[in-house]
Amino acid sequence: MAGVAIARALNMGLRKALEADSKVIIMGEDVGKLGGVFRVTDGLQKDFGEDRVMDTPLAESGIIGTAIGLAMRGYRPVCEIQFDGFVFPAYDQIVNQLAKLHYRSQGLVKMPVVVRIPFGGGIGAVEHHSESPEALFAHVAGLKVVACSNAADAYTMVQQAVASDDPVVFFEPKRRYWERAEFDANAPLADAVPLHAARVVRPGRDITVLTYGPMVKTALDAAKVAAEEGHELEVVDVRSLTPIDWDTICDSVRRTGRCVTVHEAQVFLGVGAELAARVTERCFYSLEAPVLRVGGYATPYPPSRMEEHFLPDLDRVLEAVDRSLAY
Amino acid sequence: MAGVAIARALNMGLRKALEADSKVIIMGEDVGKLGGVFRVTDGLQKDFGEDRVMDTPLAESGIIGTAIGLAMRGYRPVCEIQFDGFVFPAYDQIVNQLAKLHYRSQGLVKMPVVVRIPFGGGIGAVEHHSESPEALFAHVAGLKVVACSNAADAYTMVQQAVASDDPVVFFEPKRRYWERAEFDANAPLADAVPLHAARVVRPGRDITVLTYGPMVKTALDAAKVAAEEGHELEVVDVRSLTPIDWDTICDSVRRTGRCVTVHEAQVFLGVGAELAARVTERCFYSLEAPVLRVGGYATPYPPSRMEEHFLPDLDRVLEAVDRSLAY
Amino acid sequence: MVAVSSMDVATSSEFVQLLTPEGQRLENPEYPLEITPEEVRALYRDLALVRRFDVEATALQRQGELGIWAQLLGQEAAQIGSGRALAPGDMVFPTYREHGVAWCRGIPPEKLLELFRGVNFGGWDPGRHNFSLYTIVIGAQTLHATGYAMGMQRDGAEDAVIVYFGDGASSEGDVNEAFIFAASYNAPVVFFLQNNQWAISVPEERQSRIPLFQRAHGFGFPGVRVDGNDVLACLAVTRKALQHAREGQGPFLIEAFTYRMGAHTTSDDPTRYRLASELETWKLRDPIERVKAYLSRGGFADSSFFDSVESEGDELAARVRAACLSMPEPKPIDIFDQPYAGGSPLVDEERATFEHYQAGFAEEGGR
Amino acid sequence: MVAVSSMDVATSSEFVQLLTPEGQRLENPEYPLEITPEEVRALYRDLALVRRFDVEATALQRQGELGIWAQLLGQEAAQIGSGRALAPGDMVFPTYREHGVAWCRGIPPEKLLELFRGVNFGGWDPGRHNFSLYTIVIGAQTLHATGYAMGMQRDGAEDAVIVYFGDGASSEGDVNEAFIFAASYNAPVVFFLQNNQWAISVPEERQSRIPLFQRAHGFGFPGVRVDGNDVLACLAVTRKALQHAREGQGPFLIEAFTYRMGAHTTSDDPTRYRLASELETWKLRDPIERVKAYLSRGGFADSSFFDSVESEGDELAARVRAACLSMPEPKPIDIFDQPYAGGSPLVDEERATFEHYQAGFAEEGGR
Ligand SMILES: Cc1ncc(C[n+]2csc(CCOP(=O)(O)OP(=O)(O)O)c2C)c(N)n1
Ligand SMILES: Cc1ncc(C[n+]2csc(CCOP(=O)(O)OP(=O)(O)O)c2C)c(N)n1
Ligand SMILES: [Mg+2]
Ligand SMILES: [Mg+2]
Repeated sequence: MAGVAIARALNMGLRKALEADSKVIIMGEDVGKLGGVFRVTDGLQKDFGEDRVMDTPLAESGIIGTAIGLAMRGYRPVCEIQFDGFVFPAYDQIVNQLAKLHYRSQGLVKMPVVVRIPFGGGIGAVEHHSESPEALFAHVAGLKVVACSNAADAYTMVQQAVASDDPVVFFEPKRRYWERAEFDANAPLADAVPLHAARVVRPGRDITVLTYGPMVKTALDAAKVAAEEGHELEVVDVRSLTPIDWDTICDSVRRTGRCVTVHEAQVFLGVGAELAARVTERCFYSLEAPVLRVGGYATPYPPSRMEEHFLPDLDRVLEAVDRSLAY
Repeated sequence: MAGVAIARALNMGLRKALEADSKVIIMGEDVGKLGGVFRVTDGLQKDFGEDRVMDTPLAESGIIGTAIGLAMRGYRPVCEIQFDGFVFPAYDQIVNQLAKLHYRSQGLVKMPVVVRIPFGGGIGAVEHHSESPEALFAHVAGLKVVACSNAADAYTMVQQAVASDDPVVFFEPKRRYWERAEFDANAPLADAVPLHAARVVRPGRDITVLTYGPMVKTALDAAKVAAEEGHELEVVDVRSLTPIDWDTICDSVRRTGRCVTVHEAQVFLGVGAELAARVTERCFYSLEAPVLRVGGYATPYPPSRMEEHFLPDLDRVLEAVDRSLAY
Repeated sequence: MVAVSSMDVATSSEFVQLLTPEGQRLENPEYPLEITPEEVRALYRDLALVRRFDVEATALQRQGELGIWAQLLGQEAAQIGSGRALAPGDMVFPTYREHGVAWCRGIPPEKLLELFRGVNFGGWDPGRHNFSLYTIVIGAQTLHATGYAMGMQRDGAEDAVIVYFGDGASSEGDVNEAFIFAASYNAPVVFFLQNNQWAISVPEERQSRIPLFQRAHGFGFPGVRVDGNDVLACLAVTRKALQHAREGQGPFLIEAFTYRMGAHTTSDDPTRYRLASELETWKLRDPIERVKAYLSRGGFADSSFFDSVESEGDELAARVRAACLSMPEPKPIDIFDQPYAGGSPLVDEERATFEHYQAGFAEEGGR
Repeated sequence: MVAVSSMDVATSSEFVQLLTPEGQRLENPEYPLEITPEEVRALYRDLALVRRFDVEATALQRQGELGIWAQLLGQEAAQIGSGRALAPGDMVFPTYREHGVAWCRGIPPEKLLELFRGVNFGGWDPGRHNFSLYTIVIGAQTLHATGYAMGMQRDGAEDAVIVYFGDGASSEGDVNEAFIFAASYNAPVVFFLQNNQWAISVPEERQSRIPLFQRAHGFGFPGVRVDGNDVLACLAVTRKALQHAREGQGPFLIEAFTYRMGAHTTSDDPTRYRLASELETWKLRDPIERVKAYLSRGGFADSSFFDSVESEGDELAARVRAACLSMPEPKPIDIFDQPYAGGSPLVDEERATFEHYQAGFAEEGGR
């Protein structure tokens, strides 16, 4: 199939999920006629009806809370949170209820709920529209947290998330929504890489770059430039933030002996902290340098005219790579 | 002054704060006549009136949201969240509003709000009453996050938090509320250790144990046992989780060459991840072993009859110490 | 002209009552109730047994067998009346205090102790009993109930949902969002507010300056106040509300006006915040006494009936106590049991480490 | 008998109107308004200028000078009417669309563009103008407003708070909690709900099945619907509500029934979800035309007045445009400006690293 944008790939994946199981329901603000502010659910209400693609009242806790009830009744809700910054009114329902119900009921109550969140900055938006809150979910036991970085993954991962009997917080790289890639939409889902596997997206021998979501492209761009300078970066798309595929990651770091993590979220207690801590623990004798972390600064996300300096870019990645190589 | 329990020391500190500034207001569920479920605000409403010690409707978002408004009007609200697990309905107001208003207003709007949260387990409580959610706040830029571990600190730190012009999430070690210590209640606040300083609570040459809140006592107990076995643990009470006093911490680790972090919260992306990542970065050439982390498992907090196995105890700390020393 | 405040209604202290505190039967044309003496005796038995159970659980807590207990004392009529109005297919979402409703759903009372003893988070299968797990985070379950009702609607089921919450809970955003979703989707859900007048130490007036049943009117569905200490009224009103929901008329709010005669939980000390005299007043409105009076006065039951219920209660208490004392302790390794349906490599790894650690520890015999 | 649903009121579509779409003046004994022609001309000027400003800002966005713009088109009367009812000491909590209210608070319109251009999060001093920063997280500001009003109450101030929010916002838990706190503490706050009938693509009916002003009744305070396209009615009703609050009677909900004539924001495409004919209907109820008609018909203003307002608008637009184009760009280092009042060593360190990095980068001239 010709190049498909990520937003469109998600749309196709959701359509497949709706077709595959009549219990799948899409719900959220403006997901119906409008098709979502990013058009990810475009056309789905028209084809599947208002009962299956449901505009909700403007209340995020209500969305997740009723999705939990629907899941208890046997449905598989896929909730859209309009922007990263607007998930917090639902945080209690996600953390205290959605994440815990399976455990609390000793496995009797399944929670096959997907919470889709477009995340990250770089689109020149006003405040609360550019946040990267993934660490605030990844720390919560009972949730699964994933981030897609390209159209092929978007298409399969969203279907895998809907098929999961566990709650999945599904981060979509907002600023890459319109980036295109080719993939085979007819490849059987069962053949796809598992949802929780990391993937080496560019092999290299000198240093491992761990990243996910919108920064995968940035890391790949950096790898190209580095290659010109003679440094081979191995870029790993972590993909799943809870659980993390340590085997793939540590295998890479043991080979390269160096590691840099990259995400948009604030470095302080970001996912990079866990990556750095555990990689160091597991690969201690292989590391030539400490794991270095690239990410947002310890301030709130700034006004958009400054965001390009807040967000890691190719140069910040390369700067960290250079520092690591200098050890 | 004779031995004072932590809960009582907090009460004394709050009383001092109420006396010192008529703009200080205490608000929360059951903080009035009842004096809070842990009696931390005992007697304060009687002495300062219902306008300054205010029982609120049962709504955490409402508590923090109105506290923000009161702060805008020049008040200094101290909000009590009854138990750790019940802070999440207020998470949006804390993360999106309280944390950001100073930055958003370029410093024009101050947010001197304290959010007091009894945290941690070990008291045989039912679910949601034993959580350690500190990492979920520490990652949020714009907040300051602290945890006290003993009565003397409780007394001064709560006053320092109230005096801070920044929002402070103040974690209190619930299961240590009744542990007593002596301190001089008349020592000038200005002479106290700064709120954001870590403190070496037991010096030792062999390994640094970084901990805070209820685990400080556990670490000290472990240090005693280790000493009998010939290992000198240096126990550092991290005290401030955002910002972290890296100087004190790294100074210790550079001396000992080894480090273990201990907290009740789940290890995965807990505060220990940040401690481990940054300590490794800053002390790379001093470390004889990777920073090892002791904490809760990657499950929701279990039913109370299992909690003693979930929570780090003396033996789990020592086991990690032994592992570290074995490198 | 514009519509103005409904303050006039606000001062009404009336409620639906079908049985006075003195045991006199009243008729209410809106809430007709035909009930046989046998059925009233059955209700009496329910009331007396759940109270006896509650007393026993409280004692077990005092003796250190439970970590905490949330007593239902005083709220038996609200729970039995509403619980007995339910059809088998109806789904219940309780708080942490609905032991009487659990009883009506056929959950063995000893199962309720497991949560409070700390061996699990709820010892029953919600699907089997159509009775969800207890929810401790105030108000959260009202949204689950609404979502579940939306699911029933999609299934074309002729069932309804009932969700319990307190006067304090009515202030939580979630409860109000539940009203909004339920009204918006016309979901078949009955909101059953037990106004026991206290949220721990905070009196009802802090939550609302008008009677709480009126909250519903602002969201566009009916709200009714019922005498929460009158089992017949609670039965009749809940039946009608469920019927309303089943018939596709959407949500309904019932405020059962009652009183928490005990402490909030066994950890609470109500003498710090309320007068003993308040309790004395409410003792005169005891939910069980009035049924006894009705049965006795009408000659529908004699002392042998009451005696037999009492001894049945004592047997129940003994059984519950025995079950509590012999309750199996969870194994430490159970910590790792089922955080995820699909498993998690990190949990597996930690489980293995834990097993290894425990084994080593057992060998060493501890330090 | 029990109180029942206030459904009867629910079907009322009446509202307070003092000026018809045709420009005819109506009297309402509950909301008397004495107003001089001069004052009406001043209101006309306000309305016309904020619309002109809004058009210019929209154009600036189209030309790439703003990242996004939230138009107020159609809501001028609701904002100017309520904004002009305020006393200097009153405090305002806006959403992101209250450009008309900002105008009434003396905030230079070009300042409003800074947020939307992305140079800061609000270019004015909330304390100086008694006008809080725009709040984008729906509903959050209603609690701030309530808390602020509680503070005024403690200060013994004779001021009040007004807080703006939308029909969509009415579904958020926070807004309902704000109602609860405000009622519970009897806080002097006016809740001003601009019901523009759409929350992006979601129609008002998804949020409530009865008119939104009735929401207040369930919380125990008055709620009134006003013609939101009638500046006089908005003025009179807001005055009365503020008076009510000032006099210690507590909160008041005003639902200004209006229509979002533009897109939700410049990023939105309303043709996807609503019919053009709806807009046509509402054009006939334009909030400015009716004032013009009233002034013209009554002989209170002639074409030279209207012309002068128009040219004043053009001047305003030119000034705003010039200000926008010459707006200083923030410096990258400003990222680190003021996350904390008391500073933070981590931020200081990162700032230093950043400066160093930038300097090195400048030297290298980038890669
Ligand atoms: C979100 C949340 N906040 C606070 C608490 C602590 N808490 C437990 S019960 C209770 C009072 C509940 O009052 P009400 O809703 O009237 O129910 P009742 O206990 O009277 O039956 C409180 C504040 C909680 N469980 N959840
Ligand atoms: C908590 C939250 N959820 C979602 C959004 C995204 N959003 C921005 S405006 C809007 C619709 C608001 O509708 P309404 O309250 O009626 O105000 P209007 O824009 O019509 O003035 C939505 C959903 C948000 N800003 N905040
Ligand atoms: Mg109560
Ligand atoms: Mg609207």
